[in-house]
Amino acid sequence: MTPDTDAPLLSVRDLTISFGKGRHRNVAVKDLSYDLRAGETLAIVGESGSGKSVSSMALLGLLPRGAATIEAGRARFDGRDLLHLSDEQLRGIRGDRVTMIFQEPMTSLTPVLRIGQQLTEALIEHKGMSRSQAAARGREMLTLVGLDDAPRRMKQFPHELSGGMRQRVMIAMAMASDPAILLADEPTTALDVTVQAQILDLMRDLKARFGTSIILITHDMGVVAEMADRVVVMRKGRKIEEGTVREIFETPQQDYTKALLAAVPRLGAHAAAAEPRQVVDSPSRPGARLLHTHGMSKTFRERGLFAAKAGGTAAMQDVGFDLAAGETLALVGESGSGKSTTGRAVLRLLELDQGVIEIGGTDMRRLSGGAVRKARREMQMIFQDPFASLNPRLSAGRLVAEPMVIHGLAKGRELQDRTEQLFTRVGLEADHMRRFPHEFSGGQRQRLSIARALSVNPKLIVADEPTSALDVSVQAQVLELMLELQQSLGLAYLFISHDMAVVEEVAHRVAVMRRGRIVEIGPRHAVLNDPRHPYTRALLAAVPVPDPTRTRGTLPTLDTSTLPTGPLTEIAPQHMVAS
Amino acid sequence: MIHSSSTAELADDLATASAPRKRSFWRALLAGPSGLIGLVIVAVLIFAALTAPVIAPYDPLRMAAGPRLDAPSTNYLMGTDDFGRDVLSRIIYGARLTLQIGVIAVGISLSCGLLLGLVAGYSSGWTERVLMRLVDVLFSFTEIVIALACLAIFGVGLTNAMIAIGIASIPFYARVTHSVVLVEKGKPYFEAAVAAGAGHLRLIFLHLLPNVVPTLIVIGTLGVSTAILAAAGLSFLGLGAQPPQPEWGFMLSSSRDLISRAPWMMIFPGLAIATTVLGFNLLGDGIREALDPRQTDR
Amino acid sequence: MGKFILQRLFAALVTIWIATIAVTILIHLVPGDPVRIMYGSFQTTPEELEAIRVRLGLDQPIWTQYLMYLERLVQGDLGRSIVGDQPVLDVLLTRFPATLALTVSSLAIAIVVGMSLGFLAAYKRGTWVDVGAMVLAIVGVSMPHFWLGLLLLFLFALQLQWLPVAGGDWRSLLLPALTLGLANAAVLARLTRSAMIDIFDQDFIRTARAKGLPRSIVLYRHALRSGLVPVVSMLGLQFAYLMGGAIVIENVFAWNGVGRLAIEAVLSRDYPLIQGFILFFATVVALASVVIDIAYAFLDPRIRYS
Amino acid sequence: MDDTRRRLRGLPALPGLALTASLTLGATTASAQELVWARYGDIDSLDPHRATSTLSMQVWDQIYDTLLAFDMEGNPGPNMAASWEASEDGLEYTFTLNEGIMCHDGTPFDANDVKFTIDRAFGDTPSLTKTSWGPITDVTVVDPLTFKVTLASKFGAFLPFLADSFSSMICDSNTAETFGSTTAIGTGPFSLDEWVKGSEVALSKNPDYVNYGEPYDNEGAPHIDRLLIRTVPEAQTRLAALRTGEVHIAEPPFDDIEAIKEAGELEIMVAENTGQDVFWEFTTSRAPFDDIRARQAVAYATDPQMAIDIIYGGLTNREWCPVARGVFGNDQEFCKQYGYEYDPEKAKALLAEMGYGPDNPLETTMFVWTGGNRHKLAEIFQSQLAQVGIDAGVEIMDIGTMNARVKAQNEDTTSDEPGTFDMMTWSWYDPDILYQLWHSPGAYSGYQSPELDAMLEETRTTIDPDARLEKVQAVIKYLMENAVHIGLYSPGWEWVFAVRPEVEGFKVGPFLHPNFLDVTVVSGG
Repeated sequence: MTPDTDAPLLSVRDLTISFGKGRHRNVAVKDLSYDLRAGETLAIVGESGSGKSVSSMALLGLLPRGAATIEAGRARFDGRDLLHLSDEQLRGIRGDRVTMIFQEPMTSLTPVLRIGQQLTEALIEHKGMSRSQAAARGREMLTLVGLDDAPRRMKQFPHELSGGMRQRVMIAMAMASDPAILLADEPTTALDVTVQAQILDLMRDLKARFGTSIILITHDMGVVAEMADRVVVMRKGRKIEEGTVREIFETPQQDYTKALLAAVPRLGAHAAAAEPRQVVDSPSRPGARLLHTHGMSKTFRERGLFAAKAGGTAAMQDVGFDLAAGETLALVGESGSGKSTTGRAVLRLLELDQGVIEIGGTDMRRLSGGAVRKARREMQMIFQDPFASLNPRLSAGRLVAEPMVIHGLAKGRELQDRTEQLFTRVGLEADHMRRFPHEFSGGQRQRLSIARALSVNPKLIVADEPTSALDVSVQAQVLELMLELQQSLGLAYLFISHDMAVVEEVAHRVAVMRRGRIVEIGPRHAVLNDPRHPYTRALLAAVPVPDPTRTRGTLPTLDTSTLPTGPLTEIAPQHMVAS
Repeated sequence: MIHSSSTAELADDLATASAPRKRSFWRALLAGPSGLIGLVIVAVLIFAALTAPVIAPYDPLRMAAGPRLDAPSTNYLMGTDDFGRDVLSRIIYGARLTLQIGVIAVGISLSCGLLLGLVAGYSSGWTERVLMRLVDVLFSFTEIVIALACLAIFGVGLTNAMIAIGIASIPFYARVTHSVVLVEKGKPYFEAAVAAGAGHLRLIFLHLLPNVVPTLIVIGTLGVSTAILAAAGLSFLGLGAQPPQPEWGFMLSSSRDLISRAPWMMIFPGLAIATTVLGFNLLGDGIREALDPRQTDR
Repeated sequence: MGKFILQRLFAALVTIWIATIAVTILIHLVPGDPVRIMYGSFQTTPEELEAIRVRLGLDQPIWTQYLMYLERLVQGDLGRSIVGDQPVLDVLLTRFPATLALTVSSLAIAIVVGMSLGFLAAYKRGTWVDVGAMVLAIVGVSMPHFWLGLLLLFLFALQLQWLPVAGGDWRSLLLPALTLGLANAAVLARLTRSAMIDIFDQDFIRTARAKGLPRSIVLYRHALRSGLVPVVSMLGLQFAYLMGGAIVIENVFAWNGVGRLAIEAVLSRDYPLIQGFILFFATVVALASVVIDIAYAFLDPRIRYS
Repeated sequence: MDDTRRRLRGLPALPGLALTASLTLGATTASAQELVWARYGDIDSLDPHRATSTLSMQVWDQIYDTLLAFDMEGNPGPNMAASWEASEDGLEYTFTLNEGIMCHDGTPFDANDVKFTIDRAFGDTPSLTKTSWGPITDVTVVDPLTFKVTLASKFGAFLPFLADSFSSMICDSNTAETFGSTTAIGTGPFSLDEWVKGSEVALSKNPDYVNYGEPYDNEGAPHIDRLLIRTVPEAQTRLAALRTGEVHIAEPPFDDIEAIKEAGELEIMVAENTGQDVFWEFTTSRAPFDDIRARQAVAYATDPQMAIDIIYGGLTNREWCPVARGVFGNDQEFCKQYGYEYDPEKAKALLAEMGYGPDNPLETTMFVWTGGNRHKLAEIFQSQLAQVGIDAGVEIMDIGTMNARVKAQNEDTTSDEPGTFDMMTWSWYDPDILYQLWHSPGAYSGYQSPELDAMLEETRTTIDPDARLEKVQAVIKYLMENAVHIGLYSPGWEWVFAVRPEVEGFKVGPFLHPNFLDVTVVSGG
């Protein structure tokens, strides 16, 4: 099992892949070469469209037939050229010597087949194991990846497992045949940060145990720093830089790599500052209380045939906080924690079961439909997916002008002028007004959303994961814009995010949510530097650190049964924790 | 209600709402074989309907325009029927009825279905549940049974058949509209508009409708073919067109006693229906592909 | 699972319930005096018409009529047909086996032919096999059932004389079942193709391929079983279409089922029979969709185990 | 008697033929003989009081018997009733039944069964043709073989009616709810096995049957064992089934008759003395047909001879009278004097008088009932009417619906819709049909006048044939002159039969009553 120490396990040379034919030919990967040595983890890093996934899929013959063409290249593995094997020969390698795990654990398992069958079929196929031998191995692997009660798991169907558990099953499946190479394509991107940390720990552990080489495809520099031995940086289908992880992080050669690293938010980078990063000369400071909420609760009920059913899931329970003018309160938490629900509730985009929302002293919940619409002039929203949040059938100019039209703020020439001003204000050109959303890039679209939100001079903007759909380099620019607007216009932000590093950069105060409740709330430096709630600590500990020299501590195990979830009590000025 | 000052603005917005894709749409439509063939067939049908008096070689109603049951020949390209009427001329004039059926039936079902689906989808809550439950139930009755019920009420005849088919398809259009509205309503741009303070009318007509319309154009085009088939079926059963209307389904029906004696009376009207329906089906598929770039690679 | 079945059964009951309301209203929508239209035939006096009106309860307010209708319904009494004066339920039940035989055999043909064609087209996506299959399918969808029926009749019964044209044995079932089956196979082929294409694009198929499984296992164990889920969920609707299509096809082939009965009833304005037919049809379709939903649940563990 | 060629087999059977028949019978007794008769539609009911269609009547004929029977010329004679006497005043008839008639369920048929039948026809749900029984007030059973019928007034058509299928004798054991739909007990040559609705009436021979007066050779039970009467709506399908031998007797598609004759594969039989009359009937209660000129215009504008030549090619005849050939009172020459010869110019003139013209066509709707290519006839008439400026829509419906709609049209005097007219058909054995149609209130509530009522009354109460003929012809003249009932052609439906060569002895009695008593199937089929 141990090859020549010097000879690479896998050697890719001059790989060129294109999509489409003739006029529509589009080169996705150009002249890519790299080596993978035994026992090492090679990270292939790049932003979307860099060709990092395509090049790895090509190795196993998994590119969509007909659509993609491997135009040139070699990939030596086990003395054979993977790119020139017949489908049947390749099939013998796939799932046995080279295995894969994918980004989407929710959809990567066949929904109609039991876990056991999916786990064992490759073993039966490649290793010629009997059913019972394969099942024994399957149970062993399930235990190894940290799933309890393996015999029961074997009988379950994918939908009965959570995302993290499914990704563990995928890993068990990939490792069961003791492969030489594991191709991991964004294995943690779809997972919550605490689950991501567990999965990364698991992969490291298994790698050490089995001596497997890993090709890790990711866009997340934190993951790279944590996992990789060597790094290949790709951009627009080409390899632009390669080196050990230390070299890449400490002495990047290419401007692009440098920019990539610079744009990555690092948790702790602003730990010392009392205020968010200052981007204008004389920033406005948080002022009087603008928003007051308390006791907000909301339960989503499943719809029955005619009436709503009893029960349902509580998305928000007894949530309350204040927000001052010119202040940013960050709501952080993992998926399902209720942070988005809270944001929508504040804008009255959904009806609360109970609770109070006061804006400038007016109780939003008591307003009629028309009055609510008027009140919305004070509050605007920015969404996660900038493309989806822009009506594709309206021009950019109309989209930005729409709130002003709705609220009757301007018309005719004046409307035109103010729209133009807004475009320039967010860094777009005025003649972009005639374009339609699909003609803009992701970052530009988010600027459009911001311009639209600004058009009615709101006092509060609810920003729901405003940068998480963007590539890191773009993310930084948008954050910069948001900070600048706050500091010059005195806007208040309710900033919803799962990314602790981003929160650290922009927030005055932080509220941590878990299962519909705020478990800790307080000034940013207090919550992030001195977390009191066990969950906050776990959340912070799980954040990958984009620095290969620093090792993330092992994740504290959360005992969910004893986690305090009661009312908030003040433990330091303005710093409150669930008891 | 929205302020009166913004009504004009809204109309202006509406006008531009569907503008962006126009040029590329036609190119995309004609690029695929479905769209092109479909468009050609439909164009031929419309042409035949408009110019029937000019291009039809004989009066479609005149008996003994030729010999009875004469096989296709250079004089009578599709032969004659048992009254000595020219089958080709009847088919050409039949195109008028066919188009009329398509337009009226789809007009009824599309407008009512759109309204129902929009109201149900936009309102949510009880209104939605009750409406859609009812629509679902009606839908499961199938169109032909609803059409039969309508005809049992109104009595038979081609006009009644058109109306019956129109009514019978309302549940289908309501369902499609409703599901599209739900999808659109779930998209962030809709929530963004709500968050911006848009009123009901603005939300429905500026944000939902333009995004629902493309789907409905596709469904409506495909619906024309369904309506034509259904009307031909009803006429075939004796519930639709009445003599001497040169309706294709009715022509087929009157050919039944003569299929061994004069098979052309059965073959050509059937071919006319099948081709027309195919034309609208292809056109619908073509429009769908043209509107949805995601589908073009299929 | 039990809850799921109960839910479906309840939905079916709602359908049937709405059907009872619909048929009660139906008779009141008929312009003119329904009693005269129904019974005003040769030599009936106004007094006799009045007696019939009272007997049918048509002199009562509509909700009383509805309750009366329901009361008779639970006793299995759907009224008596006007033509021939026979119990509607008897007439429907004697005719139904023929329709059932036709629809079930057509469904079998549609499933075998349609699903294979759709599966093949999806698998060979983009090739001439796909194009050919889909051209066939769209032509099939565009072809009027009754014309296809006439063509088959002309060819097989009249020209080639391979098949009998009258009589009620299984051989005479062949042509109508083939007609109806092929027409619906075209629809099913299109549905299956797009469902399978969706499945082939799914991540889990990539997973299965990445495991190095033989193509047959990927196709049949992973793809087909998953692809069947959406297709089977549409079979309920397909069955309803088949029942509707049977109305026409029965008339082409003189197949003695409820469909032909329905047309006779409409042409002769036999309202009790029309009402009975609509209710019966709705019931059959609703129950069939329950059966198909249960089959669907067995295919999809997400429903089976919840 | 008339100018149609006789196509029915001759009545007196040749000895040789009889021999062949009995030999065949002997040869095939081992295997049961089965005959399949296919028709375009199904019966409505097995209960003779619950339907009026010819399709139903022809089946009742097989299951039930009648007190009297028509001979081949259409004159009533003894049958189940061996003899009868009428009282001087013509108000009381005493009948004597033949002895030993057995019902299919094994009970004897006697006077009580007759009383049961007649009482039933006048009961709570009376016979649909109640009026045609005449003014019967009472039936008295004198002894098992004797009964007396009392009439309120003289009734000329009483005896012929007792030979008609509407007077079919029902055994008094028919008390079950299922009578008419799944059970039917009669005394006729065949007993009911099963009625599969919409598809088949299966009959078995009644071994106890005795033929007392029907004009056929066989005096006992039928030769064939089973008679299957099947519904095959498509003419083409019937023809195909005839060719393959699945069906023995059926109406062929009219357009194929020439070819069938040429090929000689099947025998074409055309029934005579059908009593069938196809005629124009109008909604005279409102415009435009409340004006005699509009009715006459329709009559002048249509050319029945041309239409039937095209559609039926000589299988039927132009009928000038309101009662059909073979029915008392029919006289082509007499009727033609008052008839309307095809004359589109006259029609146009009449329409012009009424103010209609090329720019202002008379709009109306023609009703016609399904089957027998009548809708094609209607299309021809429609086209002829269009040429004089009458814009007539055609509505096709089944006969029951048409009866009801015509009646509703006549009774609806206030509608703004133009009145309709229709191609009405009736088959009757006696001019009494005119009473039933036109004596107020009339079957369709159509044209009525006190004058006509009085004339019709006399046709009923006048018994002496010569005197009655005078009365009947007076009515005919009145109906024709007023353009109320305008004869078109006769016969008109289900009168053409294609018969397979192996079928021997198939006969059609007067008024379209196919009979199977003499039938044998030569080869196994």
